[in-house]
Amino acid sequence: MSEYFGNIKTGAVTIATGLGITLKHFFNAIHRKGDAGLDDVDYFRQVDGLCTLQYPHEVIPTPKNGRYRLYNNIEDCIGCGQCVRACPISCISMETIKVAADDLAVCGKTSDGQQKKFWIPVFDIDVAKCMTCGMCTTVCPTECLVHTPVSDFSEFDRNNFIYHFGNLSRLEAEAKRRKNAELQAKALAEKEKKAADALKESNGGE
Amino acid sequence: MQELDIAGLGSVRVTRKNDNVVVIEKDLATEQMVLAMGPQHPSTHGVLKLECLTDGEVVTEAEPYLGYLHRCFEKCCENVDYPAIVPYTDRMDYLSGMNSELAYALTVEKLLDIEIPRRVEFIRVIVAELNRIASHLVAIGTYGIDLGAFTPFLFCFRDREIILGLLEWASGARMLYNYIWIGGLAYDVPSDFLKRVREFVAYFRPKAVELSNLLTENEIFVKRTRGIGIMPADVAINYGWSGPMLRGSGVKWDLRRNDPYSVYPELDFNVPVPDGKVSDVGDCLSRHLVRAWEMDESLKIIEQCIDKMPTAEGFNPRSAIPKRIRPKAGEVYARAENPRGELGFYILSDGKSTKPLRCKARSSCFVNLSAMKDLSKGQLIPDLVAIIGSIDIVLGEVDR
Amino acid sequence: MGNSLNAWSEALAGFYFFGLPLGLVIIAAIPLVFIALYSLTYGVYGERKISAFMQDRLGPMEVGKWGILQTIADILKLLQKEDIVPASADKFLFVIGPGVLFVGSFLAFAVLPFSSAFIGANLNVGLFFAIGIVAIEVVGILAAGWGSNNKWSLYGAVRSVAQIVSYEIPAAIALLCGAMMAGTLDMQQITILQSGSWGFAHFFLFQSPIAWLPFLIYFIASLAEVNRAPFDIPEAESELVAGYFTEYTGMKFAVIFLAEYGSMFMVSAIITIVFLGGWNSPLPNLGSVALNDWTNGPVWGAFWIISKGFFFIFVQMWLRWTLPRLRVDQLMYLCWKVLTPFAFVSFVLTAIWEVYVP
Amino acid sequence: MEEGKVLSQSVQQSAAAYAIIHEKFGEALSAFDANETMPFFEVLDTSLWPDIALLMRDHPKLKFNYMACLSGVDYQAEEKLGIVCNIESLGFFNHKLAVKVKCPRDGGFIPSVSCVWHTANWHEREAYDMYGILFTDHPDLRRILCPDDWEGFPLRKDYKVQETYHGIKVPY
Repeated sequence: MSEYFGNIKTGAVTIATGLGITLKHFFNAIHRKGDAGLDDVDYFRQVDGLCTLQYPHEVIPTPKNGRYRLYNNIEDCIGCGQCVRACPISCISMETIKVAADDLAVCGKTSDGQQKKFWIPVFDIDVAKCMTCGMCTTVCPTECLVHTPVSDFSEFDRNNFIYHFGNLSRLEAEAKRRKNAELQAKALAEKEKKAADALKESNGGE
Repeated sequence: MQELDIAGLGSVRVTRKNDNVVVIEKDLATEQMVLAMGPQHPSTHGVLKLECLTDGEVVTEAEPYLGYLHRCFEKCCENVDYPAIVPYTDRMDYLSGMNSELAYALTVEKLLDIEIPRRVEFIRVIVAELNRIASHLVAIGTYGIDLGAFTPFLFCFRDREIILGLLEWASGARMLYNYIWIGGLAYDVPSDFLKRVREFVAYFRPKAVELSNLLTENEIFVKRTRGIGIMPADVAINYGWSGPMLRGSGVKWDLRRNDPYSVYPELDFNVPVPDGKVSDVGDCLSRHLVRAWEMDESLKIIEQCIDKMPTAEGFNPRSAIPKRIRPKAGEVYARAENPRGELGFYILSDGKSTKPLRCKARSSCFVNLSAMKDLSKGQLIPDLVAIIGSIDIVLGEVDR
Repeated sequence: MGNSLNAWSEALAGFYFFGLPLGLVIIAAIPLVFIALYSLTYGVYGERKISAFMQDRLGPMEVGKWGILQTIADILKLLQKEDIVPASADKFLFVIGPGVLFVGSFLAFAVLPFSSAFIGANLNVGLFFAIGIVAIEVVGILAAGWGSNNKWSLYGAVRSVAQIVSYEIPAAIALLCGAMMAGTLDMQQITILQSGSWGFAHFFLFQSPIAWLPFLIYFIASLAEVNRAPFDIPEAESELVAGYFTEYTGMKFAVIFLAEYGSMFMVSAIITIVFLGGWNSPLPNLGSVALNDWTNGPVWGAFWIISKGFFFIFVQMWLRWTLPRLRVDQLMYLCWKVLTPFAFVSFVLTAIWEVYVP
Repeated sequence: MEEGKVLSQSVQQSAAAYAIIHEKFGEALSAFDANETMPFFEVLDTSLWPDIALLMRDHPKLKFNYMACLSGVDYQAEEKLGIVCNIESLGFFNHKLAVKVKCPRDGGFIPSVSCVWHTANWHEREAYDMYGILFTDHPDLRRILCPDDWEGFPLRKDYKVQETYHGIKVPY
């Protein structure tokens, strides 16, 4: 019999404490907790209250070193392709064109003075596939591929997820390719001529 | 009384009262209903299908079906080199990414036999314990929802949000970090990160007490979980249970204490085991209590790590990371104490390539779930939900 | 203000339309429409906001200033949602289920006195009618559960039948204690007996020392009857997905939702009438400051009963967002082993109190 | 066992455990490989594997009552499939040991130990699902992770992904 009443008593007591807690929260609902980020010094001095943020109007605090959407500072990119090989899910696609000898000056140097040897007409990152693991940013020699703390970049059309960082328009790229092709043809022609002369000399020499 | 088989009536019992009164009795044909607690069900914590044979409310037999979230972790590991596997380990048990990374990093470091700077070890322990608290908060919160109490879930997620903010501040990402690399860390923690973590510990202690008042000590919650799904200690060991499940059955076994790794031997924390006073040993309530007690232990560990943390000048988190990871031919099995149990990695390398020949992940939830078939015999459906909640499975790790 | 209202309702009562007492129908309809609309909007919006504040979150803020128009948004959403009837469902039962459920829960409003002038049907067995009519809901739930041909809703329906039927007994006995104190079953009469210059002191809850027990028992039993709070087992979201109304969409779902909030208010109204003096104002007359007289009268009466009703709705919501859910057999244990014996004890004690103490 | 190398304490314990098993089963076991990361021995006569398992679990001085992990492995060089079981004594002695059991690539059988350790039940089903190793007298040997009618065994080195599965193109 005592267990029967004990049951009812503990039931009532624990339900009362539970109700007390929720009522305390109910009456505490007049305060709203601020939207300071974790990297803010007085994050824990904010008042305890409603802690939800209204997302589109109020921004969710992300720290400065947040690793989210990729950004490639194309001027510093030397087109080495390390990131393309390092990416586990191969969501980076890149095309490079060799810089012709006389264009070196035009092509310019990277910010730390390294001479760039490739034009990069196409440098696409498929942000839908990218899982921001950061493998590419660590292998990048000139550290031009960096994470930005932008974490909400939804689109209506799936193709907008492919970000283009290439700095050559299609026409310029065509021009560069044609020029390279000519240079190669010329170099080939010279080599054959030289080989033919060398052949002639050796015949002549005997 | 005779047993006859009359055409059209099936087996009947015929008794002759007197010459013109004959009583024919026939059993009501009842058959068990197959109920698919299917891959899409609010309380299976993910895509798990439990096909139950039910007789009214009582479940006579429940057969778990897996594989709905199978992403071929082991096949991917064989095509990717060692450092690139780290992001995959996060995605196995996505509620405790840091712990899974720690387990994988330990295994490969054991294979490579390299020395890790002490500060890296301490930072790893802090972020792993923070992640353990966050994972236990999800476990406790969803267990409340399974039994109908919605408010504790939101209190848990409010506090978990702070931990995710801390980990985002340290590693740059909220849940899937790729932060613990083989031989070191991706980045050092920001300057006043440790001060903020200490403030968090002070903030979280009263909140944990409030949570236990609201949920764990609630009489209805105790009534719904005490004495249900009892698993004796030796059967638990035979089933390969580990972590809070094993400790819930009364076995004092914690890998951080019994098979120490990283800097855990230097830290003192006790391994909470239920003693049968508040809950029967081995039932759902004791598993839940072990998780709640473990959160307090993790807070203690974090505080000790902050005190013992070596200074940061001249510290490069990537100092001990080998340029080219090409381990010698051999194999290794090492493991770490994940919030859900023992996560072990068996890695076989042939010494020639930078890719593992075989990388098997021994997942804790996969093994904990294997006992579901025996645990669920003869339980009511609401109890089945309570048992699944107490096993606290994450289907990412079960199906790999 | 009071008498003009009476004159107006006399005129309306006299209005006959081709021999049909249309006026009376309108009088009866006014509280229904008012309550249904009001309790639904307050119920849905209130539930969301109250649960939000209890859980440290903001609740609906998008639609309207503080999310005020959220209920209208819900109704519009439910209106334009496709009304799916599962292919293998038992069409007739599936369609009739919500109807019976809605009718069952709103019929009891006919006998509830909303103010001295406003009562739908002044039956002298009002309380008996209110208790009895609620049982129709069970038929509606069973029809809905069986009709949607879904194993989970069958579970939900069977469970809710067991729950509602078994909880009617402690509820009825607890209400009988109130009726015993009043000596009549007529709701209007019960309320009138509880009016007096001392305000709340006249309420039955404070009239007899044991009255708090039937009050508590009836409140708990009424929770179970409307499938609320710790007893929401039929539509236990985490086990049975949504119980008997899993397969319902669109307007049928809105009707079931409306029925639930309607019966929530109806149950709170009954408990205020029987134990807390219906439309009498709780404020006492302090000498010259005659608060009681100032705050009484037909329109004040409506305000008082609705505000008391909303207070009990708040308590129901408060319980829902704090407590986990009972299991079916624990539910039965609570009903038969705890509530019913205590109901009998309170019944006997109230009888002793009524007979021996004038 | 090379005596030259100083063995760490845990490896010595495993060696001691191996010695007890070796006494009983002698030639059915291969030599004890005392490497640092995972000391193991191999069961040459695979039909004796359940008896060895039973001995390891019940022998008073061994008490290997906890099977941590059973992983299937594809030894392509030796044309063999095999399983590696990491077994441990939990609560009694803290020694752990690894056991390897191999079987020919196609049509090979390994006797099941799910009657000795229940955890082996699902691990063996996974090994069958991924490698096609058939376990004799296993309670219900069927695929656990892949769909039941999946062709081929995914983790084998020479595994080719099937083109379509029920009309759905598999390689993306």
